[in-house]
Amino acid sequence: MSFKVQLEIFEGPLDLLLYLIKKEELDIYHIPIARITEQYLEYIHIMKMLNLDVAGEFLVMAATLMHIKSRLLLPEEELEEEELEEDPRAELVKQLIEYQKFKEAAERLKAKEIEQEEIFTRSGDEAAELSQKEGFLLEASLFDLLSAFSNVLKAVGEKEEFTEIMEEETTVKEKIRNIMDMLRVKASLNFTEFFVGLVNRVEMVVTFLALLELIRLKEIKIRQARRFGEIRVYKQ
Amino acid sequence: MELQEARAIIEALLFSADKPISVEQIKEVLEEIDSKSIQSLIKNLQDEYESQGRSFQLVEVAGGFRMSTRPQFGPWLKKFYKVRHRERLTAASLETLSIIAYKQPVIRSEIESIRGVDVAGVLHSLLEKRLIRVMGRKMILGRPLIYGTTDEFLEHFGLRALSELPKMEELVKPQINTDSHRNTDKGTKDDEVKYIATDEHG
Amino acid sequence: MELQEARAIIEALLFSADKPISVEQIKEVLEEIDSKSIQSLIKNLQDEYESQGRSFQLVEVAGGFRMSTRPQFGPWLKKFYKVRHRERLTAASLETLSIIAYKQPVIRSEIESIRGVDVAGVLHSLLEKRLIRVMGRKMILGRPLIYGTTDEFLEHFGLRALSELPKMEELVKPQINTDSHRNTDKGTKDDEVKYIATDEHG
Repeated sequence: MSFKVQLEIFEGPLDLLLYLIKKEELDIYHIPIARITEQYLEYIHIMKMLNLDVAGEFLVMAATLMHIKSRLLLPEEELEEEELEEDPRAELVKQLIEYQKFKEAAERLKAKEIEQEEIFTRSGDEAAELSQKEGFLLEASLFDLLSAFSNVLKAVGEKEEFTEIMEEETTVKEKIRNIMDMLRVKASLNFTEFFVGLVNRVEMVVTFLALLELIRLKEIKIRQARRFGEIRVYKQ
Repeated sequence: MELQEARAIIEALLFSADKPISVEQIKEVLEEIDSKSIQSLIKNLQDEYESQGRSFQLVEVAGGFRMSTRPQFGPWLKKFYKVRHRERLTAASLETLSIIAYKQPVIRSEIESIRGVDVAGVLHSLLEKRLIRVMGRKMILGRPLIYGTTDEFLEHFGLRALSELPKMEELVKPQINTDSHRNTDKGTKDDEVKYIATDEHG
Repeated sequence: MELQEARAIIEALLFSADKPISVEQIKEVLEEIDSKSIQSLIKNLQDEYESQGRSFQLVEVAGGFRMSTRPQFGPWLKKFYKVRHRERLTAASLETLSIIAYKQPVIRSEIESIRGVDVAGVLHSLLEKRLIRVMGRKMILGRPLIYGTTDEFLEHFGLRALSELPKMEELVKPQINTDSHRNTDKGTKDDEVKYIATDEHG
């Protein structure tokens, strides 16, 4: 596909793992590696399919997961003594827990930041700055979007191969216009509503890319009422 | 100089500044008044604004004192300035900031090993926003830059000092999702390996 | 909304802004409170700051109200900010400004005919400082720009409105002299060149 969405992927592989752990309600200390690896790869697959810039770190983590999986599946007699003692997942779990702490710290900081928004000092500059900058908030994560998109795709059914038969550039542009038209009629729509009536997978991909592009352009914003809930698309 | 006069000057200083002013800075202006008196005069002003129900308050932040409106007027002020909210930091920035705040002095590779992604772009934008600063170079191979947070960081989040950050131990342990935790908690390691096997072949 | 609450919101608005806020602007935020009540609440705050001996005051300026420190704290604030005085306007700027203030709407050649010198540079710097603004073009040959003063001009000099400028008649003679104006107004370009010449060599 020639059209490349320049959306920055802020989230990394650790975010994706934590996301999956939470979504699947897993115990971080006892991660079912095979299951999580499978899901992890599925997300990578979707990202690649969408031609998103999948950072190298995602692939490194995929390799790590597969390595852990293979070691867990090895019969005990084939393992070295020190390998027996340590759970092959231990290192990853440690990293995830460490990272999760900082994510939590970040959440606390965010709460503080929002608190501060209610407070004004005697600074005209700030007031001027305020009226110019309308902060943008990606309130649902990229993984939430990918997850929703993956559900949409699954709903259509069979794993039909993607064909590169269209001039995406114009099509994405058309889709963008389409989406904005829809949002002119109604100020907000559920994520899935943009895919209603689409049977062609390629068209669905293009629609998704158009949504990503609109997020990047700050024309639309996405929100979730609750974690892992339905995604709603709003006109900015 | 009488304390009453000193108090008025302190009020004028705090009123005119849009950055927090420290007791030391006030002392430099007032000279003959000792720090302890300055502190108690500030406290006195704080109490007065409180008891008089003034719309502004005097808050200790980033090692100094700053006058600001009370939070309950936020909605009205936003209406006046026609803004919904200030530019908020992205999740990536917040995470990187937390790591720097807790681990400082810290180098880029340490941050990256925790976040698991490249943070060059985020560091750049945090430096631009003056929320972090370069503290020097680490005397190891490659002489990497050392990062730390700034007073603006404290101000942005309304913190008096770094010690006001929640203790690492206080941060919620693994999951935020306690229900799910209970479910899987009972499982032993053996169970899971089995589970993996079934999962694989099922 | 109770008046007490409205008063607190007005205080928060005035406190947070460093530009004068007009009654109309406040009304836009408070909606249900009428202008007259707003005015009396402001008066009420003014009196309160006065009677409590606050270091700041609420002053009507440039068609609005602005909180500022009282003048007697100037020396302390200058000591704190380590400045002797704000950037003062040059004599040339002040003269040009006065001419614009009294004669507005006014075009460059009129100013030059009064001051007897080229004012292009001064006009440029006054525009940059936002003390004057371009009001349009005069429909005469060359379609010259028309200048006038701004709200910032009023603020800079602490004036409520242009009507607060001293009356022309009150002004001590020579200085921003109306006579000279009358002279040059009628004067041809040649007269002016002569004038400049005298000035140059005198």
